[in-house]
Amino acid sequence: MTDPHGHGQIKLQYQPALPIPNGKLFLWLFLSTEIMFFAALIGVYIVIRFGAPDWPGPSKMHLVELIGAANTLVLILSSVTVVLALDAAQKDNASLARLWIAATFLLGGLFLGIKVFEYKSKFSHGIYPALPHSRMYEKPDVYFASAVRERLRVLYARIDADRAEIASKKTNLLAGPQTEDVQRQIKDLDDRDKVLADKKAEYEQAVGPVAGDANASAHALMELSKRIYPVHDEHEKNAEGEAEHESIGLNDKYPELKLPFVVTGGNMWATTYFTMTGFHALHVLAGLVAFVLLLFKRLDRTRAGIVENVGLYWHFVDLVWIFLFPLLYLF
Amino acid sequence: MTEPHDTHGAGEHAHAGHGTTKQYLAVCAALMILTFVSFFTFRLLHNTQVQMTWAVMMAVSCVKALLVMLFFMHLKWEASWKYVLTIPATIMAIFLMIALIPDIKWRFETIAGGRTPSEERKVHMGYEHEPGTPAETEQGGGH
Amino acid sequence: MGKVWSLLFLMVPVLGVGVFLVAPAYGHWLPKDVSAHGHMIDHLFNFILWLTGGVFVATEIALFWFMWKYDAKRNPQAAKFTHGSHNVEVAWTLLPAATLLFIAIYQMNAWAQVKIFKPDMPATVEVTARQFEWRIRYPGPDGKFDTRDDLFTVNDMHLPVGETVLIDLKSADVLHSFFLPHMRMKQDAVPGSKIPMWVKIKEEGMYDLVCAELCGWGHYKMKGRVTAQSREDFDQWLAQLQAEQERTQEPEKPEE
Amino acid sequence: MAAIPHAHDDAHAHAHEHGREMSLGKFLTTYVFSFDHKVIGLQFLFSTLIWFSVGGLLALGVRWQLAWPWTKMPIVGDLFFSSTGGQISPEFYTMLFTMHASIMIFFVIIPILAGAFGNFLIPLMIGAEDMAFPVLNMMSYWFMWPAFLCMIASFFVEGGASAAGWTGYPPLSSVHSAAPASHTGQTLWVMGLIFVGVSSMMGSVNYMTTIIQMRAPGMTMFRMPMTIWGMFITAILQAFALPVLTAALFMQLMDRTIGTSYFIPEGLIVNGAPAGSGGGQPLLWQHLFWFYSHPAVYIMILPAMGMVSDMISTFARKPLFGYKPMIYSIAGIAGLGFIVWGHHMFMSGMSPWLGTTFMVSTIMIALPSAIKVFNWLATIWAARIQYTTAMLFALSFVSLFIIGGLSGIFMAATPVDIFIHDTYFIVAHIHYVLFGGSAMGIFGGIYFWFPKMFGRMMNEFWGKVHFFLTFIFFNGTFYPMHILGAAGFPRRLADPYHYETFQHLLPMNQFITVCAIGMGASQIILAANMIYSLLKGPKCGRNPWHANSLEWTAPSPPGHGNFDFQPVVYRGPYEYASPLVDDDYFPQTRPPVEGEDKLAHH
Repeated sequence: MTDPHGHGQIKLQYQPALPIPNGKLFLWLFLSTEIMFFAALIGVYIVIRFGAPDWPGPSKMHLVELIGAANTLVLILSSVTVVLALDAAQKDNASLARLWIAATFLLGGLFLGIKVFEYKSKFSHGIYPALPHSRMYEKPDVYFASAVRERLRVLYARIDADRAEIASKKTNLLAGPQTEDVQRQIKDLDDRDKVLADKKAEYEQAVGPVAGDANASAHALMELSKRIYPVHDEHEKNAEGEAEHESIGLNDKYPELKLPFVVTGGNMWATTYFTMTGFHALHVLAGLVAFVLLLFKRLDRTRAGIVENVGLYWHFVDLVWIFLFPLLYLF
Repeated sequence: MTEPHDTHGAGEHAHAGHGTTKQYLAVCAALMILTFVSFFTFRLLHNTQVQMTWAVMMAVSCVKALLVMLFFMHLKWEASWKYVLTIPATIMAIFLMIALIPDIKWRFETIAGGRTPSEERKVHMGYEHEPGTPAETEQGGGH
Repeated sequence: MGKVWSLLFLMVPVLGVGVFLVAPAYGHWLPKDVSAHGHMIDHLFNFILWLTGGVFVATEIALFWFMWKYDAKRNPQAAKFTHGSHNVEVAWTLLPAATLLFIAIYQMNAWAQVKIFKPDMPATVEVTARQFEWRIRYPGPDGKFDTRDDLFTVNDMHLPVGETVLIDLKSADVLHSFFLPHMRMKQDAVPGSKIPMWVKIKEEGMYDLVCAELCGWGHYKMKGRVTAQSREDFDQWLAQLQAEQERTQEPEKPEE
Repeated sequence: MAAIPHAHDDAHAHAHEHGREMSLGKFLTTYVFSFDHKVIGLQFLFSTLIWFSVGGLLALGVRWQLAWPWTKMPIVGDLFFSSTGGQISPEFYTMLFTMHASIMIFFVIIPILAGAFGNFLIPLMIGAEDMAFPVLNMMSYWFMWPAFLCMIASFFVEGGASAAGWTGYPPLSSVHSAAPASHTGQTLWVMGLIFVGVSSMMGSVNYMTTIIQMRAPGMTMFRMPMTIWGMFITAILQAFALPVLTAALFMQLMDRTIGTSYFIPEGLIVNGAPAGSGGGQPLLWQHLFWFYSHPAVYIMILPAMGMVSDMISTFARKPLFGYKPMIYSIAGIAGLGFIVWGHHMFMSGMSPWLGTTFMVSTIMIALPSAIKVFNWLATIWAARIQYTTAMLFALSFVSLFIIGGLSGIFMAATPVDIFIHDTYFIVAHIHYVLFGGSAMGIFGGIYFWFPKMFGRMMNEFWGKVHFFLTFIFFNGTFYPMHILGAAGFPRRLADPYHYETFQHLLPMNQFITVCAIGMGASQIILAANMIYSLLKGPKCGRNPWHANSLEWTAPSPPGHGNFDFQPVVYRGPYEYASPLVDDDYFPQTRPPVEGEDKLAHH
């Protein structure tokens, strides 16, 4: 450190207890705190997961185990590249080290990319960390029923508004001179009106009267939910084979419907899933930032310490994922 | 940029405290195989022997974590300080998770009052008929 | 000045013990115990009080005496150059350790009696705490909860004396705590769970039911009342409650 | 090797004074965004002392309501409650005690011990020029500021500041409709605590690295002063416990903002409205919270214990009795501290079997504390006590900590806890430990190290007046609370006299409030003394107390880089009254004398 006061300052000597640089010690201590952070998250997950009366399996939540496994492989590969970068830096091969760091950065980016893809597929099915964004309800109760009714009301109101607009356009056209062009336009409008009317009828038929019935029983509402978003008990799936995966719900058939549905334990599943993978992804992101900073430096032997520290951090991120993958995807 | 450090023997063999590229690749291969082991355990056994798959997967994860720590994080080659830093952290982390587990037991025994979780859920579904719900508490003292 | 300061420190044990001697005479003490198990808790309280009181007086007097005697101004002797004594350390480690272990084991039975060994009987009453009142439910003539003839009151709990009663505690919203100072009972009410409590009241009377866990702005006014009465009076009160309820309440929806 | 300076060597003391004219940029880097551990320590000191006064005023508000319920509250009543004739609202009362505890714990005691004294003393006492990571150190202070701002802002948002108790138990704290203050105020409270956590985490990792790696030659682990041991073990506690609280706080933040329900159980109806999607467990928060907050109690006392050990040994002019057992008992407290958190939850609805387990571990944690008290007493036995203000505060620490420690045994006893849980007995206990213990240690530390911090002595006479009044009023305030607790007087009630059972306790509460006001007023003496001595106090040399440890060999105040010579350590820090030397002290840096190795214990 420079001395701003200008008078000579002696360089003090120390007697370190451990034969490692301060930076590396700091990193290990920091990782200890990180371990406790993730231990708390995983501990909470375990309590909630095994304390829950019901817990949806991965397939119910559109979680593809294969993608998770692929992501694990990506992270493992990135761990190898970063350790090779360190190797190169220690051998003073700066350009090779930079190459490996770049590879690590790309692999980390790929991991995040896959994560984003997974998140998007959850969102597209209406699975968000929690209500009110999430369209999942815990049980087929009055709140679920009213949410369905509210959603249908909005949908129908939109269709009705569109049809009213079409009707007023048609009235305008009928009032004017009936040229061939106008005739064709009126026919067009009629067709569109018919499509909309058919669609509404189709929705009404598909959803059925249950949604409109204030006194619907829990059982009927559960059946409705299954029509909207088919869920299978693990045992059912076992008995009837994997084919059940393919069954299509209303939300899949008509993506514009976005109707609420019931998955017991679904919201707690989503909460823990998004929290744990989210905090992990933040750590990945922090690692990527560190890699970018490294790429601007000449990674020769003098900087091997920095590469080692960033690498240690990155391995820790890998380590966390090694536990998250089975806990979230395979439990 | 010049290469001032070339004289320091850049091409020398790896540090005594580090593995060789070959070792790293072998560890990488082992990690990948282990990943597939847990994946196929899930695919083949999860529907019939749930507890078994959980045990297998946790064991596999621990082995993987150990491999990463030993080889990638170079703990295999470090001096004995590694024990001072890693063992307390590991013990504390495991202890925290274990310490939270009685909560699960508590929930099953006391909340559910001996009922199975699915029976408990039925009680919740009929919740509207218990006191403290909006229908019955209009005259309540809350503001 | 050393004398002044030592005397100031002497005031701590003197007044400290004095306060504890005088306070009970003015009623500033444990409220009257009316439960069958309360004597165990009071005994433990007094036992620990005497034990810690002894340690308190001994250590504080030692502190005073050393301060008084070893004042640099008045004490020509050089300080004793010692870094400690192994034997003394071992002695004052083992002695408190044994005492503490004794305290730990000595109290286990009382805890088990009050909180662990739940009597095998149906609940007499169910209490549901909510912001900011106690909703009390009796099973009615059929002896079962969740049926049409359940009896409800608010903040007014009646219990028979001379017999063990089982109380189920629930909460509808946030945490509350069911605190009966005269019966040495306290239990947090946790939403989403039903927690059993049991008590045998010895004396008739009216007692305060206090909420002892912060439950919001109205925490202070969440006051209930427990009326302990003989079995006959209790049954009569229940019958009266039932009659009132049938007259005023519309019939409840049948259970699913 | 540089020469070892004499104790009263004033020649170097002013060598490091800064130039008179200073540009703005230089001013900023020297006093505001400084990397120097001493400046950061003083920044922590002054920030926390300001918060101390805020927290104290909040406490006086609580006391006013308890002594004269529903009467016109001075100042506050006129400002905010003129429509009700100055009578405060119960919401406001709830907020008062919540913010009092939150501020005192998270913004005063923890940062003043670890942040102020830790920062200032660690490098000086181990012979380092600065912390291992000065930039990180600066950030750890500046991360306190978002927390400060969150807390200040929370007083002005709609609904007021957090009012869910400093423990923030859900569902009260995580459901918006549960209380008026459960809106923005509670969110800001959670965010503030997250920032404090990040700050402490940075600090703790930095302290550990510094203490492990940057000790002067000869300064072995078992030659470190107790203050450093206290700080070191505190840093370890923070590193392991704090991340758990941070995780829990993030979960509560998510419960509050994006609608998750980690701590909100199924089917909750609050104020007639369903809350969250349910499925969580309220007790989970309590487990996670106390997993941090019980060790936090030790985070709040271990450094003070270390500082008090140093002061007692210095002014008793006698080696600390049982140095190693003292260290082992600190370590024992820290280790046991992780497995006793359940004693806060005996009544929480946790399994009573678990209660028994936690009871045993809790009772056993009294053991290391007892060992420490005996050792302090043995240190002043056959000593030559100098009654300085710092010594008086240190001795009062011992005297009051005995009470705080012994009253803990009542709570650890599960059956007794049934009665005294959530009564004023708990309030008495926590204040005897945190005020009678930590705060007295802090006051002592201020009087003791003030000369080193600013190069000027504090006024001893007014220091003793301050001590006398604080000691009297402190006991007057908190000792009767034991009696209140024995009478079952519950805490956190805006109007306990609502219950017939507690009506006769009103006069005693009025007595307590009068003492509390006296105690608060006495602190003005401290503030005045500090400000006056800062400007006009007599200049002091390097070692005004004739103490042994390393910081007293540096100039007062120490310049940049702390030491103007290379410190080398030859012995432990408590060699007072050694027969080997003529002085009654024997600094750690003085070269060995003949026959020392025969006498050496460490």
